[in-house]
Amino acid sequence: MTPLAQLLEAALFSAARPLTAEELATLDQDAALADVRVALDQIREHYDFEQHGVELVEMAGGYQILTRAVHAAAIERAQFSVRTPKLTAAALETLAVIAYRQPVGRAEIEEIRGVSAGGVLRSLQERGLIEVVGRSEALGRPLLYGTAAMFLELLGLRDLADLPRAEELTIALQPHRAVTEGEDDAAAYVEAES
Amino acid sequence: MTPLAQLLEAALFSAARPLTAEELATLDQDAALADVRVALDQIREHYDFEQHGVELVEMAGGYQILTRAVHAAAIERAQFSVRTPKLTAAALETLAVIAYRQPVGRAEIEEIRGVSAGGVLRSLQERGLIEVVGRSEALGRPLLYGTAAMFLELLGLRDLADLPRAEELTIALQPHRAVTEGEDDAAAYVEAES
Amino acid sequence: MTLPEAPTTALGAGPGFVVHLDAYSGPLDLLLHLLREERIEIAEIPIARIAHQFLQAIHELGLNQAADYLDMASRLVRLKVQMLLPRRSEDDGWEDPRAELVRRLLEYQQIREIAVWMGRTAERRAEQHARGYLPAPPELPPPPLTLEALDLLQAVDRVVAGIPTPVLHRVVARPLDVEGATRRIEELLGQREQFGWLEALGPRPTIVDVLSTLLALLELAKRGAIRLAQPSPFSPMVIARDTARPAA
Repeated sequence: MTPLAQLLEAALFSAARPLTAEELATLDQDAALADVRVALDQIREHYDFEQHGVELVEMAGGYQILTRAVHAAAIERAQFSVRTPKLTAAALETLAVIAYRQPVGRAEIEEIRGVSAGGVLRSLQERGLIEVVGRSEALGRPLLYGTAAMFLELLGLRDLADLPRAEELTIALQPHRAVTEGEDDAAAYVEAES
Repeated sequence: MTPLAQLLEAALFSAARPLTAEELATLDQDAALADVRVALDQIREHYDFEQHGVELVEMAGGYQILTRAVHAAAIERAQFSVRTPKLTAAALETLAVIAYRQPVGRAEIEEIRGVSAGGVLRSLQERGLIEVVGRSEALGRPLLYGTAAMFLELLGLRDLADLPRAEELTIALQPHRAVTEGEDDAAAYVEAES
Repeated sequence: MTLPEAPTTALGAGPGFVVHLDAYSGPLDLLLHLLREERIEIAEIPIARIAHQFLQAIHELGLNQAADYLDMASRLVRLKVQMLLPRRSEDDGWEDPRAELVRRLLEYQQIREIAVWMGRTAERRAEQHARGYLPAPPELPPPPLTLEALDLLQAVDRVVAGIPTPVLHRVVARPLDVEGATRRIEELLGQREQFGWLEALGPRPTIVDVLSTLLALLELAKRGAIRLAQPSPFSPMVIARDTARPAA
């Protein structure tokens, strides 16, 4: 390959989007647009002639290197174009709160984690890791969440009692609300501790 | 290129992460691991011989197609691609401790570096460079950290054995906590840096 | 790469430091720098002088990460004192108090060297780009999700660590003791014709005592057992036996 073709190949390979001939021309001050087109033709012909697994495709006014369609089935079957999805930190933390505090409402989850939980709850539900297990008696009768069967399956646990450090962490995750006794009494007063 | 090499090229191209020879072998039921290695050599030689803008790199236990370093400046100048953000000195030092002492707990990391490590550990974890590999038996059962696959990708190493060995350092790596006497001898190794 | 390269500005050269604390990745880094400036071997560390320079440096450099630096400063000062303790020259059993610090500095210097190597290697690797443009993947069943108990536990630790230290409030029921206040007032009425409101409260009254007493007084006045009077605006209330009617 000519030096210009090499440079264009590297640029097309690493760019996050298809590149136009005009954009590619900015790579090398000495290269005219015509030179760029010649080099692109050279790359295309090389890929075809040498029977590469990839091809140069012109699309939507730009150029991109794509794998040939003939290999698509095999690659899709192997499924390594995507990494095994892992839960995000936010999802894991929300899941942890639910696992150790269930049944638990959104408000309590948000109180413990200090951030809103709407989106995370939805995605955990979509993944089948948590489910709605009831409604609270509190005002507005909010939904209560618990872990679903898939959760135990993924962790390889028989039941929730198998969760590590269950007792310790259930206590640790209690929201720090005021402990109230006899709060209905008008004369009750609040005493700040520590 | 042979049909197998074509298929491997297409797979490596679409995965955009290192694929192991074993993973690549799953693409074609008729291909033995040895065939895969032969085809990989063929791809590498073809890229080199035909002077492509990309090359086949062996890294993190697998293979990946990357642009040649010589084109980096032009690609970055044209803003088609950006470099991964650099790690701070604190992050690099923490990574160094973890790489050489793994599995290692936070307390030991902090002891060696002389600074608290919470924030750095968290950000290294978020970048997928380190991961929790277990829990210590010590009091409080602290988490133990090790390097993750992404660490090798960051440095472009094939495996941890590619890290410099003790003899290659100007300061000989000493077995942990071994130096109590003979500091004068130890100091003989010390060459003023810079 | 922001490597822990030796900052070029002179430290310990009197006032006029130009370096920032961010130039050092920790107190050990700063110590190494001071030693390098003075071209001193780590094992020969002159504690007194270095302790002085270290204190001066962290004073000049500001308070970023100060806890770690102050911790080192106090160690140095302690070492300085230990070094000053008299010892006999023929004392073979003498252990150099600097040994631990020297060991840590050597160990840290190794780590620094590895970190520098890693920084350079990562820099070289960053010059090679991976494929950028990835067309939307075809519709495929998502690969199986992975979840590890360890990840979950770690998440719990993060959550627990993120919970702010709570201000605990204990709410205690303190019902009003109107009966007790009434008894106390009647006792006083039995002894005297008239007395001040503050006396009726008893010693060291709580807010509950105040409320209880007020309610008791109002109740007694309503029953006609007492008369309440205020001699002048804002002066304490005066409580007197209502002689027109016998106390109930």
